Amino acid sequence: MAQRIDVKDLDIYYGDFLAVEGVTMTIEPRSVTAFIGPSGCGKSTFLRTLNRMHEVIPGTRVEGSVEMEGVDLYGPGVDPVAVRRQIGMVFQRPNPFPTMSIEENVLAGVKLVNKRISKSDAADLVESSLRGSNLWEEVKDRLDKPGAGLSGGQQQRLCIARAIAIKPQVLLMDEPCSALDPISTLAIEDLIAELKQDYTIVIVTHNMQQAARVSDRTAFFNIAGTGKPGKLIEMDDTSTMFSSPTEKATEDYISGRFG
Amino acid sequence: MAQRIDVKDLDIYYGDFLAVEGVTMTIEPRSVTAFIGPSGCGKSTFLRTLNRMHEVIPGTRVEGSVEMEGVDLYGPGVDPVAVRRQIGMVFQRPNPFPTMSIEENVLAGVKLVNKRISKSDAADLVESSLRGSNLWEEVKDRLDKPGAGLSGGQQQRLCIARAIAIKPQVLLMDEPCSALDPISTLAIEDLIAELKQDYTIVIVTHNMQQAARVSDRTAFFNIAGTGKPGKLIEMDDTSTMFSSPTEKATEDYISGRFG
Amino acid sequence: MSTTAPPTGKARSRSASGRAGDRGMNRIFRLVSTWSGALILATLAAVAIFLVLEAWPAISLGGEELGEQISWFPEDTSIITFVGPLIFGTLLAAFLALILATPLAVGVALFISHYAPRRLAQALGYLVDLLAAIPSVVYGLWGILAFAPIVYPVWNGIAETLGWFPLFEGPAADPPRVMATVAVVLAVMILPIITAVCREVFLQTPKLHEEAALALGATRWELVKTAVLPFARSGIISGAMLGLGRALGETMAVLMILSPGFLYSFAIFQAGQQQTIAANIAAQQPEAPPLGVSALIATGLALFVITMAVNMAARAVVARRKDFSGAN
Amino acid sequence: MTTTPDLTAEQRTDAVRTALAQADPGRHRKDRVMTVIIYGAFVLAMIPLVSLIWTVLANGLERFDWYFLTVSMRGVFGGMDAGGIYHAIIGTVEITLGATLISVPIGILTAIYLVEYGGGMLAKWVTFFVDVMTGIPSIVAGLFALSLFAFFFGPGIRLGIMGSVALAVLMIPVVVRSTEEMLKLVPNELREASYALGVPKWLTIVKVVLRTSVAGIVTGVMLAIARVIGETAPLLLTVGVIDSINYNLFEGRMMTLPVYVYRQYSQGYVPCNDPSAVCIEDINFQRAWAAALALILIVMILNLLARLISRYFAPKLRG
Amino acid sequence: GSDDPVGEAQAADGDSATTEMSDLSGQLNGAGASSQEAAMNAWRAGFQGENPDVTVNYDPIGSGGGRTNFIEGGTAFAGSDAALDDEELVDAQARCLDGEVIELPMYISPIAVIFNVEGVDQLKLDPATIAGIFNDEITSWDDPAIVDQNPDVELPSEAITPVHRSDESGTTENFTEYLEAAGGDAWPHEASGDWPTEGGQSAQGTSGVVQTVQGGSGTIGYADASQAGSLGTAEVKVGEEYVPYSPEAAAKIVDASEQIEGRGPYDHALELARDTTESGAYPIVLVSYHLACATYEDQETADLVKAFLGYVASEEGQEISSSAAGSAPISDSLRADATEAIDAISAQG
Ligand SMILES: Nc1ncnc2c1ncn2[C@@H]1O[C@H](COP(=O)(O)OP(=O)(O)OP(=O)(O)O)[C@@H](O)[C@H]1O
Ligand SMILES: Nc1ncnc2c1ncn2[C@@H]1O[C@H](COP(=O)(O)OP(=O)(O)OP(=O)(O)O)[C@@H](O)[C@H]1O
Ligand SMILES: [Mg+2]
Ligand SMILES: [Mg+2]
Repeated sequence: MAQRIDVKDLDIYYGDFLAVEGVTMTIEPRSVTAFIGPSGCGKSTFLRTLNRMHEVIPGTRVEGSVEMEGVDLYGPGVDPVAVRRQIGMVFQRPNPFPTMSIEENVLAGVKLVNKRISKSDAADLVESSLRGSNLWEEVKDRLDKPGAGLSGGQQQRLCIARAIAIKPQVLLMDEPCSALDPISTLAIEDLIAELKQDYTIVIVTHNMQQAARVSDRTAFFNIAGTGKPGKLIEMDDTSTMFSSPTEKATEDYISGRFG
Repeated sequence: MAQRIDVKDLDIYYGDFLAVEGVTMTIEPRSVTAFIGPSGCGKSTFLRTLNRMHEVIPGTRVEGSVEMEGVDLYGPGVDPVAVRRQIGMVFQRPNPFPTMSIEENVLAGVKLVNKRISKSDAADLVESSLRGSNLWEEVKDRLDKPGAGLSGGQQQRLCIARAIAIKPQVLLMDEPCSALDPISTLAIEDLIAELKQDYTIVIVTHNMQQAARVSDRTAFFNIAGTGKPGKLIEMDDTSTMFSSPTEKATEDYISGRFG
Repeated sequence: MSTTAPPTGKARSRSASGRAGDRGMNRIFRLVSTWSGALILATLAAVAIFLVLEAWPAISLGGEELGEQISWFPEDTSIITFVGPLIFGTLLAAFLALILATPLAVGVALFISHYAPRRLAQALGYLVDLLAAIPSVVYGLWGILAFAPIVYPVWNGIAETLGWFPLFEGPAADPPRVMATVAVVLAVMILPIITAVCREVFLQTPKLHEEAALALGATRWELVKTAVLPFARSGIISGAMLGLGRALGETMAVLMILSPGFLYSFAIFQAGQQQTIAANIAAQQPEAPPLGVSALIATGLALFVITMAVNMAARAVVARRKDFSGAN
Repeated sequence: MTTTPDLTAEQRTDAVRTALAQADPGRHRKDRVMTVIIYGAFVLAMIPLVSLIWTVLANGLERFDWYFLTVSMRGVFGGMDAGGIYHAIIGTVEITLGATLISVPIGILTAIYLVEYGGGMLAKWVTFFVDVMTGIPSIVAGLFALSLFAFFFGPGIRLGIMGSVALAVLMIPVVVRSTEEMLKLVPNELREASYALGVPKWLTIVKVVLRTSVAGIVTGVMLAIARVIGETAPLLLTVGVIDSINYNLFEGRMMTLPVYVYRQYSQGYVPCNDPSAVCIEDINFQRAWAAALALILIVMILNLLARLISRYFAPKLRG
Repeated sequence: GSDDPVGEAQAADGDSATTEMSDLSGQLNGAGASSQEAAMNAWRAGFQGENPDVTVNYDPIGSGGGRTNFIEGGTAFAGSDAALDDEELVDAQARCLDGEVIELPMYISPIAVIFNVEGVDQLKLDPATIAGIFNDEITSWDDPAIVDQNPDVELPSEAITPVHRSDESGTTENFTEYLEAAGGDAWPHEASGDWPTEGGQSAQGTSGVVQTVQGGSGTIGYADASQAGSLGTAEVKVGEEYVPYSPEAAAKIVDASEQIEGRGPYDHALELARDTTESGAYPIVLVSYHLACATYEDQETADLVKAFLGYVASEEGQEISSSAAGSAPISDSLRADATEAIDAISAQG
């Protein structure tokens, strides 16, 4: 249920603007990989190329390859829609569908493929997904209430439930806690620790402590200045990165002495 | 240029809902006071009663007293508009006026109330305010460009410049860094350290490290559960609060073991 | 800046109360805008009172008397039976137009917001806004001089093949000055209006939700179905209502195109079957005796009430699922 | 997807490859079908609209020249190859302007009341009745203005300003509605920023809220104008018909373009019995089309103007 | 902008002597029948050409509206396709400061029976057939009733689509009066300004009817002859002969008609002899009146009305309307009556 991703020499463009340059990295299955780096260095941009969400913005393109278990995601015969079903995504701001109930939100992705899912299967899936995202106990009595009525942290966990309901291989998270209070953040962090049993997880975060707490490996991105492309500076085991990074820039950033 | 605020037995209501109950505290001049506490405990609500911004929301009211140098801000004959000119405010999300240039934004507090100000006075005020918010060097060549064109951190500093341009006694900040990246956050924190020479500063933050870094005194608010009023649990020197808080709840919250 | 704050609170609080001038302006501004709102109520009340007063003679008099004094007033009927077919015709025209225009408008709006290349989309946006502002008399002119002359074979074809269906009962009238033609022209007229509203709403679909759908592996159509359309539901309804409102009240286009009749008839390909309230007022008002004008205004009152009811119904529909609306 | 962990690398690759290939042809077919339908809807909708513009252009351009725009119809009759729409342009512009001057202040102030002050019962009623007002049929508005003025100035009165009043009744709700939407779009943060600077509420409204939303408001007003500028029925009733130039909104009849179009259309063909004189049989239709073209052009210019103005005032986000 | 679209040349074309003489100025407002619109345009143009400082306005709002406006004092004169009825006459006298009301049949226009049948450009019809067609009794063009009268014409076996006016109008009133008077049993309805039967094709205004007839096939309608355009027009049986419409033929029936008695010295309301058998008279005519007062409150209005109606009744006036609107010039005897009435117009006290 979890797959490895290999990125080779990836350049990412917005139109003519080279936003991220020459990234090569391997993302291990059943582990949490954190991306850190200053704002604008291309963390989100890079993350979004991993499930071809990048393409949604007109005029964008990539060079290089992103392989999942040896299959190039950008190769011929690969359907971006299918890619996104294999590689799920959770966004910075919780975004449950406002017109749907909690239950419908969880099933939103499943219903796209399997319209005629039986009632009991659906109920099982809702329960397992919500349990998986540690939300079941809080919402089991109000599954038919609008998802937008939950608190921010609950909404974010609902989005995670929605993402794992379609049983992806990989889960990408772009600053999933930055809009949440500390308690909700803690809940999400705990959840991530559980989810990595089953999924390959990639998380972007601004919060160094968070990266240190949740991730197994950490990648540090940096940017030389506005208009310059972002680059992967260094990637290593999290403990190594935070105790003895190879690069000076990494150390500066982690210790808050940056800039 | 800085004044002391004494709050006595303050209850704050949204309509019938008691949001904050029985707060008594003293805010010292020329110091930074930080408010911490879980989401929904009423930090913002309480902060906004300090300059009567609370009243902007219909149906709200307070009981108790907020005194600035002995004058009850809620007493008869006190004009809320005048209160707000004495006690400035900076918000969570940077909110420069989108129709105005950088310069006009800084002067907004002066110009919007129909005050006439000579060209050279205006230029001086713009420069001193922008210097005061550490933004002068970055924007001095493009004062006539739209304020919304700046980066997030710059916009927030522009908002601070705008707030200090009307020379308030007190500056209230509601999570001023939560929408910013670490580098911009650092810049704002530095700025706060400078500003406290001249102003009484109150800052709400979710980030414990930030509270520890910037504040002289810290107040911890807590809430017993949804629908219950928020309360001030404990207030003390920041070093004391973070090393040996009196209350168990404070310790739990600060150490992240909350809930 | 010269106003340094006074050192003590006492002095300051005095200066604060000295700002009574601002309070004065605040008050004046608030009152002026409140009065404006009240003025609208007054205007509307005036219109309503005027309508009722002017319509009263016709409403209060018996049908016999009306029939005697007004040549076109059907004999042995009351004002109710007179206005009935007109209401029927008005609703028929408006709903046919709405049924034709709404799906098309949603399609066009989707095309502009989610399918067309961006450049083209912007140009099309301008075009649609422009078309929404074309005066109805021009649509009437086009309808009668350009559209009606060519549409007979189509109506005839439909009437011959689908004539068993009451709506399409033949024989199709030639020239086709019939309800079907009117409905198409009205649909063409309200299409840009509905499109403009829908497009705005579609464009406002939060990126957040669109990306959520895409990240779940939605195709473009599924994206539209899960994120865009549910979000835009109330917008589509209000756009349709705006169009319906215009179709209900449209005078000139109907006046110029339709061969009127006063029947409860669904036959939209036959001439002389239906008439709309607004067109009837415009047609009969010039020659009408005072009591006739009064009867016409009574029908205007009915139109007013219909539009009001439609508006309220639409509001109710929008409000019912407010919890689930995307507006928060 | 079920992959057992103890698969070889090739097996995993194959599994992934099949998973990533177009998994569900049914969904893709549906997607394509919907794409075709939506393109089709667009094309279908464009046919009549393009035909409309084409018809107006084709029929209107013939007579549409400087002479036509700058003369009135005074002294023109029968099939004479003469006459223009200057008087109608003047009438349309002045009457619409009058309506705008009446409805815009009321409309904007009401919207301000609803968004910035409202909340009570009055606001509920106003909101509701503004909706109701959008439903006033235009001809009823005309009848209303007619009897209002007849009440004060006696019967038979025909003034340009009466038309303005009738149009204003139609315009006000549109202005209120669009302004309301625009004011609601102004983020509360800006209001709070202004209050926090010690700016009184009314100045906040005038200098921050209105200033920020002025682009949208202008667009809304322009669209409201475009909406009423083509009204025919109420003007026919209230303003009368004239073929000379009248600049005075407060005295005498005026001509407007939509009425002109309708009157020309109504007059139909001209009998050309006298072979010696210049006589164009369908002159009235020619004039109707050319005037319709002029009307569309005016509406178009207003639209463009609205866009320019709103671009000029729009909040600037880039340096 | 220019208020002189026709240019100097046209003004000079007219009688330059009158141009110099005119010292009239002001604005004269009238309203009423739209049937007169084309003629009125011509009269106003001609009159304004001679009196450059005068503006005459005419709102073609319809006869009923015109009469109402006139009675209420909103306009100085009115055009109406029907004479005032008794009740209105009383009100009108009050409006004329208890003076005399002037009603002059200044616009006499034949109503043509127009048709659009492929391959047919001549049609002879007797009143009963016309009535049968418009009463939906005769429904096919090859109906024996039509074929018998038109032995030389090849009539298709196509359905007849009669087209009538959808709005209340003087044209309809005159047409149905004719059908009632001449159609006999074939026309069971009463004469009325409003079409008496339900359903069928109808259209707003004369031009609407003309267009509808033109736009369909197998259509037949009635319309002010001046707007018939290129459509075929039927010859109507009067006595023993078929008479095509013409202004002269229309004028004949007016001369053959009698004035209604007892309505005041200047009231020339007519009782048209629809069922005339006089040779060469065309019986389906529309007579449209000008309504004015013998006494006005102020001198200016009185002068303007007097001058304008004088122009309309003059030979020149009748000629210009005849060429612009295809109406029949009034006879000299009628002009004499009219002149007498117009001369009586004056201001109060
Ligand atoms: N839609 C877009 N079009 C053009 N350029 C873009 C777009 N989105 C991002 N960029 C640019 O790409 C670069 C990388 O942006 P990105 O959002 O990936 O950074 P980030 O590391 O995620 O920053 P943050 O920490 O603020 O989220 C930036 O220079 C940004 O300006
Ligand atoms: N406008 C309002 N109307 C009614 N209740 C409100 C309003 N704003 C806040 N509240 C309630 O008042 C309480 C305190 O809210 P407040 O925003 O002050 O909390 P906070 O400590 O600032 O939280 P956060 O850390 O999320 O900003 C909460 O229960 C909240 O639901
Ligand atoms: Mg990012
Ligand atoms: Mg807060």
